[in-house]
Amino acid sequence: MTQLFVQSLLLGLLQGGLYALLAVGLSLVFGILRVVNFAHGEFAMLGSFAAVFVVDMLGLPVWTGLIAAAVAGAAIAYATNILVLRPIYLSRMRQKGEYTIIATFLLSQFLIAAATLSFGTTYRKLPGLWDQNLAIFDYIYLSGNRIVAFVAAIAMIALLFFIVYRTDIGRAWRALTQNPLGAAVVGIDVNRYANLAFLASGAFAGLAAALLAPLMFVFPASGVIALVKAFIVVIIGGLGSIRGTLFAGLLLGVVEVMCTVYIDTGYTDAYGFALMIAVLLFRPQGLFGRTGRAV
Amino acid sequence: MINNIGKISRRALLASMTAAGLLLAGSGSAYAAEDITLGLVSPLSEPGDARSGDAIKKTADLWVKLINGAGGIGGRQVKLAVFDDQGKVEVGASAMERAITEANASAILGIWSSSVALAQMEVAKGYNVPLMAFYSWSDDITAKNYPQVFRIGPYNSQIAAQMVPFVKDRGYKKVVVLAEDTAYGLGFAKAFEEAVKAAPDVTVEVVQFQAQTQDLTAVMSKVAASKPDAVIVQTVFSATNLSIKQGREVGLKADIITGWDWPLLPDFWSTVGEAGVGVVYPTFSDPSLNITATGKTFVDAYKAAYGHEPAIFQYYLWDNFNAVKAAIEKSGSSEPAKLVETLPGVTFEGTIGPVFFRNEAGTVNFHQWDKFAMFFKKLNKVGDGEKEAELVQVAK
Amino acid sequence: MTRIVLETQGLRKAFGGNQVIDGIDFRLAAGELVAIVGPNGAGKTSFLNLIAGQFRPNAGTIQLAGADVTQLAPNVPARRGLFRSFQNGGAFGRLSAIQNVALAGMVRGLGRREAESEAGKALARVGLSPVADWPADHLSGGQRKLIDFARLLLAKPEVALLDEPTAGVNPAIMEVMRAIIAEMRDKGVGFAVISHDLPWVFGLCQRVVVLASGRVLAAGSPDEVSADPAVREAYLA
Amino acid sequence: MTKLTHHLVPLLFVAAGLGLSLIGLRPVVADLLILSVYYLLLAGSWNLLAGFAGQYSFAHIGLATAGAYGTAALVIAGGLSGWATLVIMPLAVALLGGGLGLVALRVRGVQLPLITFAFAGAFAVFLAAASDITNGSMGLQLPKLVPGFDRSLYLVLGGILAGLFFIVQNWMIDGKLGLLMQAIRDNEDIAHGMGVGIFRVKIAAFMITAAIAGLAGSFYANYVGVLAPSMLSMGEMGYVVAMAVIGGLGYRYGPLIGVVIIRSIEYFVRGFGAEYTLVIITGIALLVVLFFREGVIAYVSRLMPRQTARWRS
Repeated sequence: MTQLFVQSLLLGLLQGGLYALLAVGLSLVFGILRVVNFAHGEFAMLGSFAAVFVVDMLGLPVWTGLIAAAVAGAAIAYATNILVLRPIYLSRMRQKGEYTIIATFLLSQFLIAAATLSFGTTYRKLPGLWDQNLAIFDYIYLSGNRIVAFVAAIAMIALLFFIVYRTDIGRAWRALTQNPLGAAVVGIDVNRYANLAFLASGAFAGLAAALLAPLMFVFPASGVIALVKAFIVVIIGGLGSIRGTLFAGLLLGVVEVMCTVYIDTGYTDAYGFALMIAVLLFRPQGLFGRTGRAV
Repeated sequence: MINNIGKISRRALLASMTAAGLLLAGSGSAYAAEDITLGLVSPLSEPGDARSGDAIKKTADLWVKLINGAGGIGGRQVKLAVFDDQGKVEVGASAMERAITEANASAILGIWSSSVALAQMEVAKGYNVPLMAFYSWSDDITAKNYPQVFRIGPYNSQIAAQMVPFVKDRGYKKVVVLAEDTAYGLGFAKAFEEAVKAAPDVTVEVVQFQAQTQDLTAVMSKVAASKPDAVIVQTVFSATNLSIKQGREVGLKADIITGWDWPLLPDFWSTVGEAGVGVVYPTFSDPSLNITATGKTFVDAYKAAYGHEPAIFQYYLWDNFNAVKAAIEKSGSSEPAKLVETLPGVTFEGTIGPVFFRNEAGTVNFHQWDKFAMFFKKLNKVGDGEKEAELVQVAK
Repeated sequence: MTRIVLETQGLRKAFGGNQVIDGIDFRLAAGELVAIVGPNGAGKTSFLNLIAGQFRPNAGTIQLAGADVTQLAPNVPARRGLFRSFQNGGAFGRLSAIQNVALAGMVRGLGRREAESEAGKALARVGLSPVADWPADHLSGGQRKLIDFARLLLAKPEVALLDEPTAGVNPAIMEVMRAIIAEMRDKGVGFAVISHDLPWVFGLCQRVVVLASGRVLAAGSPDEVSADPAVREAYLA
Repeated sequence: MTKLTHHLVPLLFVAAGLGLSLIGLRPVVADLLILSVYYLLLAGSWNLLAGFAGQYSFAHIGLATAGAYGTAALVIAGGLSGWATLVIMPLAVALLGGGLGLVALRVRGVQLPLITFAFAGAFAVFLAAASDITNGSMGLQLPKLVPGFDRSLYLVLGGILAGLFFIVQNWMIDGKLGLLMQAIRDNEDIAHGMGVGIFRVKIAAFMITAAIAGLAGSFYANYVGVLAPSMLSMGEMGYVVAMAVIGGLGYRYGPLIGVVIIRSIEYFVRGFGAEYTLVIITGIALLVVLFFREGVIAYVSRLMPRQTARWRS
């Protein structure tokens, strides 16, 4: 049975890498704007549809699909920020945080309904870069696409780390995350960096969805699943912490697979929720979140 | 807001009065030429199985077109009142009631999911209107012996019983039933566990999973690790494809016996690819089936209208419609109560043979047509369709 | 010696490594008004927050009307006779002025009807009757500060902590405030008032406490404190 | 609006229920109105919780679903009459809501929507997967209060429940609790500092609104007679949120306006198919959120400026 254990652990880690990629954008945006974006999953869903369009309909190579997904995700995220969120967080209303949740929640419902209307409910499939099942030493079984997706996810998160810790954009982001008022005082243009954060957030979500597509399917309601996973990850990891997001993504992947295999196969999604509730009750700021009030 | 409430009720009042007026006018003026209305309550949108709903609607539209083209039933034109049940039990029940009370449907057809059908049966009973099932497999649908409920199509315990000899003949000792957590998945799993008691040397394990899942790798890893001889997959198309693809991905070596005609859907090969080779699927359809003249008319018209062949469940649906037609012709009335009385005794030429209902009260074979054969077919290479698939066993 | 209504001993509070309040001993007698002054960042507001229970002290004790209220949630000292106003006014934006004021009576145990009728009188006293039904969001900054004073009338506290009551208000309103403070002091309410408006607050108080870097830099009568070179240095620095 | 009008509204609903039951509506219209009562109870109580107490919980539909399944359990396994469940379930769900309130006290701001979202999600998975208990998507059938398809009693009951809701709402908003809740909504710290017992107020708000949600769920179960996990979905929660927001969050009659608007739209566009209905409703809700941020009521009342203050709470 060690084979099953090792296999599950590995599957969980690989899956977790993608969860982390789905979630980093959400975490980034929250850190900078204190906005919990319920439409994040739809950035991913529309990104994967863009990939299907480019690869399936236009017949371009698979890697262009990844780019298309990232671009589409980024564009939609940008539009969401400008059209839906900015009017709210620039307004003088109370409980902006809660209100942006309602706005993005309704936006998400709208995008799902609109996508269902325009694309139909058909499940679509995207070819992967490495469409092959591997049997490593006849012990570990994996698809090549899963490895590609994981490697790409880790590379993208590494890139984000580089941006956050080594570039001016990243320094501004960090300043905004730690002290929004102070950052504004020293002349950091919140709008500009919020836009950049949304662009990055959408691009990561779209890319993650396009990497997941060869393993799963593309369909209008797929964003809901992506959103739920991303939420669980950012809450466990701590809203606004990229390091925490990576760790929590891997943790969620492993917990889901392990509990599914060793406890009950019928409750896969419930394990993530249970983990999230436990973390929120015992450490409301998340495993890597800073103490003190986040909002 | 007080005014608004007033408006609503006034509007409702007006609407109901107008409706009543129209009905009176309709019944008074031209009774002989009055149209026959049939209610079609099907899953036309998510979360229902909208794909199958679409196929149902196409079949129904075609039938109505052909019948009306040939002069209707007894000179009366037929029209459909279409309602969406969204795959939800409560929506299905209220849609059916609307079909009866608003559209005055003579009979209700097109139901798909067993759970919706079970809720609709109460409505059928309450209003005494025939409810025609065709591909809803729950035993309870006919086992409850409601006089208004009829089924031309298979049911779980019979399917499961026919599956057992196949499992025995293939020499499977350890079988995993992978069932989604719905009426479709768990209903079959239960029936199979029951039926397999007839073969004591076969062990069965039921592995349940969330129907809306997008990732079955963990579940399939567990299944693979228990090293079964065969996995019977009982779920709808998306999870069917996932379980095959992801099962092979995690090293599942067992034979996969998958749900009904899902492998014939156009997206099967494009989604599962190589992993689909060797999959066995049971079906009620085979080129060897003796298609009657009625059946040929249906298939030809369907191909002409939609450019592809109908699936087997659409044959049964066609027979459902013809059963209602036969009952109207026999009783000379489209009154629902009359049809309830007449339907048990109708016989007519169905698409794949003569149709008549078994009427054994107290059993599942009540208002039930059961003359179907089950074929087990194997897909031997990528792209195999119904014609290429190898027939490995027939259960009658 | 008059009754002591508020006393802190060795009060300390740090945020991270930042010692905001660094051992403050403070006493307030019934009917007394103490001005708390000091440069920005001296810890004045933090000090009030500690007394009111909004922050939990790391060390030290707080006695309110003879009972220990250290480490208690803010609603407890409030119910035991502590009133606190906020720098930006403590109005609830979507509630009307009268509701805002009535709350102060309700936490004292009045029913809503009774509290609202008392609130109406208090609003008349501060001159806000015409806007009694306006949501607080629609009021000016000065009017919102007057709401605090109307609440003060309803709350009937033992101790009132006022945080910058006069910042940005016109002289007429300042006069209303002064009158209310005088009236309440006559009834034995002890006041601790943070203000940057030194002439105004020095005109009211007997005693001044100067805070700097979380410590008491100087204390005494207005004249003594004004003459203290250490105070001059702190303000100039 | 004067207090008297507020007290007349419940009577109006009871009278409307009685009147409509005598008229004999078509089943489809009766269905529309009766289920609108279900949504009114939900959107209304959510408005009390989110709009008045500032606690944005996403578990409200979950509580209603718990009330519905609890009703089924009491009727099927406990052999109780449906009428008894209409009394028992609100109390039982109030306890559940109190538990949620305890959670709410642990977290603040945007974490509350998230954790309640997680609770509802976990409950939804349970309902579908634990099919031995809940019968999963097979649906759980229970006898209705009135056998058959006569809706007149439900119209009366619906009118009474809607009236009851407005009585409870008047009692809350015009009473002490309502003011304390709104103070917490507007500024929790200041309210706390003024002596408001945050703990008690939040728990009370959660329990009372949960009781109303439980009542809604019990009413739903007793009326529809069949329950399925699809009752608890994020789409349904979105529907309730949309009703409250469109009408005007934090306004006494906001949810009522929202329910009337959305249910009317739904009634008139239903022929287009469920996807169109959803696109239209969520689209309108989104537009309201973006352009009439405080909902239809605030927009209309702004057109009549003299009334402004009166309309608020």
